[in-house]
Amino acid sequence: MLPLNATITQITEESPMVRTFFFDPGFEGLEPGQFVMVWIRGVDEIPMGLSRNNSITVQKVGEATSKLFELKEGDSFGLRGPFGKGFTLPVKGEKILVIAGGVGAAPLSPYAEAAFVAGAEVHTILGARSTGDLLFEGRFDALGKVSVSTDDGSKGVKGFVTDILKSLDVAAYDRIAVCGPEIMMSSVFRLLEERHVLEKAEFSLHRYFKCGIGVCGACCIDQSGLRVCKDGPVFTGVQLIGSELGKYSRDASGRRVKI
Amino acid sequence: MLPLNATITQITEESPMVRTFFFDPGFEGLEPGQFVMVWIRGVDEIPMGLSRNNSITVQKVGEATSKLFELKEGDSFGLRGPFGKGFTLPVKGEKILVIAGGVGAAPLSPYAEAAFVAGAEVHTILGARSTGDLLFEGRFDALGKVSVSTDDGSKGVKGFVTDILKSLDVAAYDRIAVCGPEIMMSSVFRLLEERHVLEKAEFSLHRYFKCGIGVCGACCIDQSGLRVCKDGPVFTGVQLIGSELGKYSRDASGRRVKI
Amino acid sequence: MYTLTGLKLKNPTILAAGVLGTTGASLCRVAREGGAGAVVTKSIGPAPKTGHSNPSMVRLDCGFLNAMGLPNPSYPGFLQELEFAKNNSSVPVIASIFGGNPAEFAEVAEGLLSANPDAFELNVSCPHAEGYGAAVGSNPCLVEAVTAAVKDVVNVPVWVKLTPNVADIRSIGTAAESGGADAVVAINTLKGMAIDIESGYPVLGNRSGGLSGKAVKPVAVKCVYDLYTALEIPVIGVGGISSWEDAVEMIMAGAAAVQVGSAVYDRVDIFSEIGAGIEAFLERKGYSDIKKIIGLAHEMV
Amino acid sequence: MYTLTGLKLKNPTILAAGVLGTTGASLCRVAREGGAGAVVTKSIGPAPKTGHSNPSMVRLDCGFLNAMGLPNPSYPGFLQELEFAKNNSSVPVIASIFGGNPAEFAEVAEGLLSANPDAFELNVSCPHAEGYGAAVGSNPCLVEAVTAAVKDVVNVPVWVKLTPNVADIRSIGTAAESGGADAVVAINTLKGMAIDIESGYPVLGNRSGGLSGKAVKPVAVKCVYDLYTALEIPVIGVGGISSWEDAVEMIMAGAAAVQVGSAVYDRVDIFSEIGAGIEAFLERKGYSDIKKIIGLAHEMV
Ligand SMILES: Cc1cc2nc3c(=O)[nH]c(=O)nc-3n(C[C@H](O)[C@H](O)[C@H](O)COP(=O)(O)OP(=O)(O)OC[C@H]3O[C@@H](n4cnc5c(N)ncnc54)[C@H](O)[C@@H]3O)c2cc1C
Ligand SMILES: Cc1cc2nc3c(=O)[nH]c(=O)nc-3n(C[C@H](O)[C@H](O)[C@H](O)COP(=O)(O)OP(=O)(O)OC[C@H]3O[C@@H](n4cnc5c(N)ncnc54)[C@H](O)[C@@H]3O)c2cc1C
Ligand SMILES: Cc1cc2nc3c(=O)[nH]c(=O)nc-3n(C[C@H](O)[C@H](O)[C@H](O)COP(=O)(O)O)c2cc1C
Ligand SMILES: Cc1cc2nc3c(=O)[nH]c(=O)nc-3n(C[C@H](O)[C@H](O)[C@H](O)COP(=O)(O)O)c2cc1C
Ligand code: FES
Ligand code: FES
Repeated sequence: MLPLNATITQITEESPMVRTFFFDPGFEGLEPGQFVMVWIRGVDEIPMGLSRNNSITVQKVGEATSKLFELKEGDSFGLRGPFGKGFTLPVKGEKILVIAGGVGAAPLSPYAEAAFVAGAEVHTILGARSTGDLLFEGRFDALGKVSVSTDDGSKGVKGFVTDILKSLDVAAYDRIAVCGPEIMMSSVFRLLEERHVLEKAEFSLHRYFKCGIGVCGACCIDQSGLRVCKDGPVFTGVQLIGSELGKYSRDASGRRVKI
Repeated sequence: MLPLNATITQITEESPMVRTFFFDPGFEGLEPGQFVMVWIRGVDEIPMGLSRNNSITVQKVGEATSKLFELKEGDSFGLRGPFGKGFTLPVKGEKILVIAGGVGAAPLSPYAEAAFVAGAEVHTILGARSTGDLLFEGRFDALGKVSVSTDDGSKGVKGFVTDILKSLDVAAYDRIAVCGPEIMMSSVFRLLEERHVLEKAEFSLHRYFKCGIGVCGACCIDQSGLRVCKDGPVFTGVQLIGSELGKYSRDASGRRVKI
Repeated sequence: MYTLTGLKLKNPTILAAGVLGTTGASLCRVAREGGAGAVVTKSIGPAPKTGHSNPSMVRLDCGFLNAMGLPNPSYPGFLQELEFAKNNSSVPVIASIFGGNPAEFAEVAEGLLSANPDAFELNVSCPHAEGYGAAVGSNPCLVEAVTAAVKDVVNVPVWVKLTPNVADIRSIGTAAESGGADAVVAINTLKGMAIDIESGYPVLGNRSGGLSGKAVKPVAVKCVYDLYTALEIPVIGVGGISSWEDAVEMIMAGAAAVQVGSAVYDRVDIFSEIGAGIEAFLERKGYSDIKKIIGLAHEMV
Repeated sequence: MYTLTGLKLKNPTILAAGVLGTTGASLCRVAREGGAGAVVTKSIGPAPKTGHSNPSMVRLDCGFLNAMGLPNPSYPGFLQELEFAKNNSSVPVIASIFGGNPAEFAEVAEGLLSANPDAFELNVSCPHAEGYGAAVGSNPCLVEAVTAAVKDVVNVPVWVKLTPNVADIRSIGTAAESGGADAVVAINTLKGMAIDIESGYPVLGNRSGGLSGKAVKPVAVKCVYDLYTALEIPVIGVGGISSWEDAVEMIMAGAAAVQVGSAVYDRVDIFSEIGAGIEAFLERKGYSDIKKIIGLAHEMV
């Protein structure tokens, strides 16, 4: 489908470099973890996880995100989606561990909320560079226990989410959902692999997207050839065994780039 | 839609020049009076009224109908439809008059049957050149009274259907459905016009069809510009007041040809 | 009121050639009931033609395929239809004509002049009539000559209808403009074909034909967009328009008006619907005039 | 087993160029899970290209519009992907290549030879890459020269992929044949465009692009039909195939095999499905061999 016109209804500054854009119309029947293609007209179209059924939460990193940051309430952008496969929802009584690093908290927040509504017990590990960068701490707090790590130690454990994870009994959780910078995700992956719990873990990957709908092949990962945009972005740990995760990704030309 | 493949399951010789071709698959939810486009591959595609939800009844007149007559059970033709607007069904207790001339009986027979099933009282005037040409007399007989006319007097009234019609009290009928050669239909039309009952009469017209789906305009009638293939083939008497009926039609090139 | 090559249209939607245009009465109906701002006749030629054998038009999953084969009663035979249309419709009536060479085009145009068509549309683009249509329309020199020949004998606007079955439609549009065309119309149908797999027979009586309807809209939008950059004269957009959104898209690509053909399949009053939709869109977006959006896409960079 | 220009295919369905063909692993997946009889890589050129900015592909009501802009890591960058595909897939792997002139084509082909592609497919047909693709492919002389240049440096079959954006595709097909092509592939995408009416912006980052999917099938069938009459070498049909019925239609038009692109949107294993459907059709109709239906429509008169 062609991009729909989405009007910005509200902009929330989450941290100096991260803003949430609420838009109208929102989506119905969202699978938490799904993404949209956000078209900043005249500039670029980029993938963004949905942080709610009517919001995206964006870190300013380059041209398109900077242009997005120039938009005001009442402005609009184009929106295609939601696309891809989200996280698997727990059932009542299950215990889940949510591991979010940086803007990785964006797609995980609606997931944690949906899990809570489904009657699961939610424990979140939330990591960021510094206190001010912790994303959606309040939203996660409202759902259950939150363990915080910051690189600079300004809040919670000084270090990485893995430093918290190491000390947990991962066997106690029914599901583990992970999203964050790739370095972080691959550390988590290795740790969960060592503990033999990959089959209950899910990871949301980022790759360069062109079509976003599973046709062009730009986002395929090795060795499976799975498409991040359509077969993912959420993959089970088992799907990622022996994969390129943490090793390399491909740029817009298809060239391999070391992580 | 593209023509579907219809297999001839049975061929019935109705008279030397008229045969009924039963085909499979038949149609569901047919409106009696609707037509199909019958594609005799490699030859031509021609309109035919449906004489049942799985049969057409064809008079051999030219190239395509002759080729059709060469086909045997097990052979197949292409079929698009059903198309167009059929006759209006009566409701329980209504009295209807069916006026059928020649192969005009083909689309009228399922109509009379449906009317009968709906609980209407059916009176049929069936005309043909000669006894042997009377089409579906048995089907109409099973539904109610049948008045027969033949040009040569070999059965029933010697003369035309109008000779029977003249003697009837048309005011006694709730609906009148007419199909037959255009000369006959226009005589009936004039008679019903004189008796001021055109608003309860319906006529099924024949014109040269190309697309059969209301786009090309080949079948439009004067002065209304109505399309016989889509707005018809069944029109109310009122729709035909002041029309070209009985005066002229247009050939494949769009040239007017006197009736 | 909306002006196009001097013609006054009540809205920028026009019935496309060859669709419900065989009879004067039908053209009037499309104007009256359908709400079209103007109507174009079936393409008329120098001699009567019955056209290709049936099937001559089928509906596909996406769009329609047709090979009518330019059936027409010739210009003498069509005069009475054109007169009827002129006398009984309150909108401009454009005569679509075709021929195999400049002289034939001029002959047909002159032959129809007595019925006072409001404009002529030259069909140099039908993809399925040997020696006519696209056979003429893919040759820039011939297009220029045909256009000039008709311009020579008539005093009303001349539109030239282009085929998309060329490597670069701009060169053909430019040829029409050089020949004196008052507008170009793009596009006629795309060469296409369907085969009945049960029998192996091509479905159309003519074996192949022209694709129209939804399937061709992106191709038409691109052609209009390209022509808009290359020409000074107005471009009339046609191909796959079946909603006001489609019409607005075509206008933003550069169309000064739109024609609608296949979509009469859905409803004859599609013209009113599109006209009203465009009006409502302009109002909602605060555009004072349709001119504000003609070619708008070219400015958005 | 099915033989096409000497290549052995387990079924006559082939992954089309530029679709799921960026990585070796992805090509292997389409062969393994998807059931394709052969796979064609993304088109590879002489230098790395990131392609056009996004949106680079959108789905339409009918079909898809894309302007990827030939993104590719260049032939040195692609070697490891091609090697992976060759080593890990059990089906023929065809390298699609492009360049701006014969020398560049030859350079890219030679540069990939060490990975032993089973054939080369020359992309002289991409409609949205300036100086490449259709810019080459609408010029018969250039097509012949490009084909000959690649034939000179490789010993494997060379297929030439044609654009439908020409007045007569047969002349380009003939040029490819004269240049020594072992097969032609028809069609690449049709020039097309979509505009976002809310903003007036063309939707694609490149403004315009190429139409594929259901919308183009009738155009592709017609091109294949025409090429079959004009050429001695096999024609490989591509464009809008998303079911076994579509594939049979294309084969009856004259295709010796089919490629499938956009329809992977629906499911990656569309190839198995089409392959099985063709088999079942041949069986039901009592055709001993697929060869019996290749070009069948030409015989039905
Ligand atoms: C499934 C998915 C979900 C994402 N969710 C979020 C989110 O919720 N919040 C958030 O802030 N970011 C998210 N991202 C990352 C976001 O897409 C990039 O930050 C954004 O594209 C940067 O665009 P830019 O023009 O500002 O940067 P540029 O200057 O163009 O590039 C900076 C980097 O951004 C990435 N990038 C650029 N274009 C694309 C593209 N088309 N596809 C993928 N990556 C690209 C590349 O890694 C590139 O090196 C997500 C990415 C993916 C794949
Ligand atoms: C709505 C409708 C329903 C019909 N129902 C029946 C029916 O139930 N039984 C029946 O026997 N006949 C029916 N006809 C008439 C039938 O279509 C013609 O007899 C048939 O087309 C003759 O084809 P031909 O090739 O044998 O004759 P040709 O030699 O081609 O022509 C003989 C005459 O048949 C008519 N005809 C030919 N082609 C067409 C066409 N494409 N569209 C309309 N008329 C054409 C013309 O009047 C022509 O002069 C119907 C016609 C219409 C319009
Ligand atoms: C049944 C039919 C007949 C047509 N006949 C003509 C014609 O006579 N002259 C002409 O210039 N175009 C003719 N066309 C082309 C249309 O005018 C129009 O250019 C094309 O169908 C694309 O528009 P659409 O998608 O709205 O139908 C015909 C199209 C159809 C579908
Ligand atoms: C996303 C996308 C990328 C494409 N890239 C290429 C390419 O690199 N080289 C090429 O020759 N064709 C390319 N094509 C064209 C396809 O190979 C194919 O010819 C066309 O899409 C029609 O087939 P389809 O309708 O099955 O998709 C691409 C098509 C799509 C949709
Ligand atoms: S971005 Fe095109 S397949 Fe994923
Ligand atoms: S036959 Fe084409 S409109 Fe009726």
